[in-house]
Amino acid sequence: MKKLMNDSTKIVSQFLDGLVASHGNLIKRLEGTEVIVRKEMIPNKVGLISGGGSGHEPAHAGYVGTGMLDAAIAGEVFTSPGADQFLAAIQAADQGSGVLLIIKNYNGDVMNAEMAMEMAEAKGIETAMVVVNDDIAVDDVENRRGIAGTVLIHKVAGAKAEQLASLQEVKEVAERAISNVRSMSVALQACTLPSASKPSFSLSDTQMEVGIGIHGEQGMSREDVLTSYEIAELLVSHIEKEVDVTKPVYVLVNGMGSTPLLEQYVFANDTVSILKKNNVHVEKMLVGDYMTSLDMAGISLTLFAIDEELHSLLQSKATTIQWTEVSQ
Amino acid sequence: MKKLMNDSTKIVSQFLDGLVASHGNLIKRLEGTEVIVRKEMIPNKVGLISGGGSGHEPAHAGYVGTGMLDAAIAGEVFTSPGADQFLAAIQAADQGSGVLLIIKNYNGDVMNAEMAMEMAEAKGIETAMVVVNDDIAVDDVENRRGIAGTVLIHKVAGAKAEQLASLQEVKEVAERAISNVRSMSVALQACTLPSASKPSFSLSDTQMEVGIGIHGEQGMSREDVLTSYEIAELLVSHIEKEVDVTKPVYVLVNGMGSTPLLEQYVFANDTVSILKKNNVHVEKMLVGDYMTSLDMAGISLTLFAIDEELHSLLQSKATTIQWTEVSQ
Amino acid sequence: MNSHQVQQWMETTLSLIKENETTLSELDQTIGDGDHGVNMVRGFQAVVDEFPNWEQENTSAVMQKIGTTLVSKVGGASGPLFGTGFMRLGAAFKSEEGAWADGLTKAAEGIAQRGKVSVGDATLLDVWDPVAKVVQAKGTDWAEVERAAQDGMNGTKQLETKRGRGALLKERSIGHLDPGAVSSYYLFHALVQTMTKGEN
Amino acid sequence: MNSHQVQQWMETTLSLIKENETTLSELDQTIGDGDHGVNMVRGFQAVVDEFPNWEQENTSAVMQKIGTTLVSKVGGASGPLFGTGFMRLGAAFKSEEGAWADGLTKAAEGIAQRGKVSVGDATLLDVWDPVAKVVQAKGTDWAEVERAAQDGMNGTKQLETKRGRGALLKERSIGHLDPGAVSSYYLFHALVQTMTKGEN
Ligand SMILES: Nc1ncnc2c1ncn2[C@@H]1O[C@H](COP(=O)(O)OP(=O)(O)O)[C@@H](O)[C@H]1O
Ligand SMILES: Nc1ncnc2c1ncn2[C@@H]1O[C@H](COP(=O)(O)OP(=O)(O)O)[C@@H](O)[C@H]1O
Ligand SMILES: [Mg+2]
Ligand SMILES: [Mg+2]
Ligand SMILES: [Mg+2]
Ligand SMILES: [Mg+2]
Repeated sequence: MKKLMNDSTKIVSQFLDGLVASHGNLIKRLEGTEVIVRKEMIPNKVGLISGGGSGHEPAHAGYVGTGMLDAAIAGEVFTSPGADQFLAAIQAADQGSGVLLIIKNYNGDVMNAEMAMEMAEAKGIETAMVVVNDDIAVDDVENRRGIAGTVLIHKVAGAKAEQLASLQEVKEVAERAISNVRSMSVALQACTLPSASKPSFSLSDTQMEVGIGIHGEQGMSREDVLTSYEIAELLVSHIEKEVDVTKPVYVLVNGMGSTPLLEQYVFANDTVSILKKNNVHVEKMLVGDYMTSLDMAGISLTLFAIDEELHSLLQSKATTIQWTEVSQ
Repeated sequence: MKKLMNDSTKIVSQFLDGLVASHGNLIKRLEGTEVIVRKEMIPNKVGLISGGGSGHEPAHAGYVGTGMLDAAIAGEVFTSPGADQFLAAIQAADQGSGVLLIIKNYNGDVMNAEMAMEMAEAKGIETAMVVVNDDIAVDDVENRRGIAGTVLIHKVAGAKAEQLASLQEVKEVAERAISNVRSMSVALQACTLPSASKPSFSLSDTQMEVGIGIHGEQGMSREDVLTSYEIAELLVSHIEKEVDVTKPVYVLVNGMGSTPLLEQYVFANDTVSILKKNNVHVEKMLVGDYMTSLDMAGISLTLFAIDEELHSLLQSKATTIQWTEVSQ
Repeated sequence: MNSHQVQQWMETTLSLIKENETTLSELDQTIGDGDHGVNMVRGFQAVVDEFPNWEQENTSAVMQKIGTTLVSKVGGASGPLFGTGFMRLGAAFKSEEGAWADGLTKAAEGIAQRGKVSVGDATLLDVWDPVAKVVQAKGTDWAEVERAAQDGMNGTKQLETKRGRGALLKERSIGHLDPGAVSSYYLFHALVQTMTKGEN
Repeated sequence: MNSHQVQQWMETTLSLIKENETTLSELDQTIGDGDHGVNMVRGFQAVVDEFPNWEQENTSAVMQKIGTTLVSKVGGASGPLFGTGFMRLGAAFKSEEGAWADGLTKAAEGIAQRGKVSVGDATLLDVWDPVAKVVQAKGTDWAEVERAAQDGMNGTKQLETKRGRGALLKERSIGHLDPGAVSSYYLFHALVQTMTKGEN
């Protein structure tokens, strides 16, 4: 498999250097780590960090900046960073009012984050953690993964922290958001790890994988490929069951890496039609590559039922590499 | 080949509907056409339009908005829109001070645009055209194609028009920009048209196509695949010959569609190192999918030698779907 | 030629192009971007679909409407060129006298101008131009038209493409038929069939 | 066990894991994300590379340093788990008395806690736990340790994965060895080799 790279063991580090070379006004790299830190810190603001394995770009470093994250940790591709990396990020993000970790529900991320929190508490830094588990493809709730919906949690928590809310308040709003956000995905083509010679699994020219995660791991079931409209129907029907769609919703259509925008907006159009037919009030559509899975082809759909506070937090200004203003 | 779509003959139209459903505050679709128009018009501003075949998303509709384009025409995938579509866009973009067409150098685009200009002049609308030909892979200058550098021309001309400059002034600044912008690309994997069952050409697992265009047409030569750093060296060495690199440069690293940001920033990092080694002053790096070629894997590199006015035009605020602020 | 014959001509052209849509696109994939078949079918389908609306029109007007329809619907490089061809033909058919010779000549000139192209550049002009020349020289000798169109088309195989997307391939373009020349051949082949119907 | 033996243990583990890197990753590709081989090599390579810096340290301290190194360098789910295992072992080795039985038992407990996992969930605990139990029951009978580790590893083939990425596959996970159980087997196999060197 061909990749634009030099060495699969250095790809993450060289990515981070390129990111800093391109956006040095916004972010910097914490020396000797794989941690990207916001350049401008705000005294007494709650620090917000997120991260995990790489391969999901622009997540998570693309969301570091005003109104979102203070630091992001980039592990090896699809591998949770070690606890010492989480600790370094916690220390860098601490602005005097404690640090909230926004963690996707993977065993590795949770365990490494927990170890880091224990180390940070020993150093006198107050920490708290929220675990995002928006992927309804997994029916065992405890094992539900965090996928694209995580970005919306970054936004909401980031906006709240920017208002100088307390650690407890930021944590609460993040948890309220988490309980209102649900996602599900479909893959048309698997991704290939930089260190691998073949895709993580193989799909024939007539198959799709439903309920795929963001790590090339297989999904719920393999089925005959459907049209965009039918896939939208399938995903909406599952997600609608778990989100309070009597409230207005934000919709996030997320490309998995190699799905052209041409296709993503066709799917967005189908989704909006179906939701309107079902009398769901769509407050805002977000479309694009927000949380990818290397070069996987496919899409995830996220519905986020909002209340007034969540809405205003979503709308507030953010300046990061990927997320600028929603009000576009 | 699997695509997230419903019908290859309706993909462009459904894409445009999805775009409007998602960004209705910024843009609208001109009824009965494939033209996207900026919602807010400014009396006496020069109108700016661009467009061509689809398959290059976010180009061109993604650049409609404050400080960039007033209208974009979306032809069938990789097919120049008919002259009547160009005419509709000219009429919609006319705000009383004439319309500038920013056209990429393809026979179809140029001929259809010229026919439309003749029709518009007959209706009393003043028009002018600039032709972008930044792709140095073609050594016969007359046949040089317009590729990713076109986006920088949109930005510069858009900012100038926003200052209420005259049609002649906007045209002149666009031409000055065109003469200072040069690009070249490499593909690792060809793209597949929505109506086709196989990729436009096939590359083995050890080959790359150098000097590829943005339409799945083959490039200058096929070569053994190189590392990111070596590809950066190759492209920089060609482009440097044609750009005045004693001036500061804007660098655009453009993903061709299915190249992960992880790889794009590795390449950006290599490019910046090489340019610094060559004592080139890099004013700004832009990295991302600016002008794609469906699901092609690969990259294009653009160098843009700037002067003071061009720099301030590039930096001025723009609000479009894709381009928000450079100052990120 | 009356407008009913024009309709027959267009229908025959459409069915030839539809039958060979894949071939045209594949030829275009070799030297261009692979859409020529789709473009031509879209354009001529639109023309055939529009015919019921043109019942009251004379030959000249119908040809001009074909031209503008092709310009709108084909798009690409071939749209304005085929379109220009038909608009010029339509203008010539305002007078019956020498309409074919005059119209085809003006059409070929128009294509050359619009495309900034010369004979021998391996484009559709290499079919339109010899057809115009033979009608200019020998009148509407349909067997000669057929031969000129066919030879013109086949000739593009030996030529290096100088205009359009194929031009980027330079020598690599030699050995391939030009797609626009092939579709132009179908157009004239359909014309010959229409005009010689029932003759033998 | 002295710190020189610990070093031998780690070197043997590293070479086993390196030899089987692809196998480990392929097992992980079947039920997880395909990085287990790379993760383990990265971690144990770092441990082996660090050894020169630990020359002054006693067995207990070395084991704890192995633990923290694995936590930093392996990452993933396996990093904190192997790391916890070694940190607990290291703590037990502060006293010589019953260090293996005590240390392995605490290690297995630590893994179960950290991973919120039980025996029979088809994870690396299904190797660590039986090894701890057999040493607890019979002391450091290395042949028994080898057998317990091997049986534990092979047992994961019949089990449905309940924790970690494999858990998402449910019944589809049955019939595959758990990658973390396999790498844990290599770890204990290397231990047995180290401790029985020159015995026969
Ligand atoms: N400048 C030109 N002058 C004359 N004919 C041209 C020119 N450019 C392209 N063509 C013709 O158009 C054909 C390609 O048409 P088509 O594939 O429909 O458009 P596009 O090249 O825009 O994809 C070529 O085979 C050639 O015959
Ligand atoms: N919660 C858990 N408890 C115990 N072991 C686990 C748990 N989660 C994963 N594992 C072990 O970790 C192994 C996978 O490790 P690795 O591939 O390195 O990490 P990751 O799953 O993060 O990619 C599994 O095979 C399993 O043995
Ligand atoms: Mg992993
Ligand atoms: Mg085309
Ligand atoms: Mg073509
Ligand atoms: Mg794994």
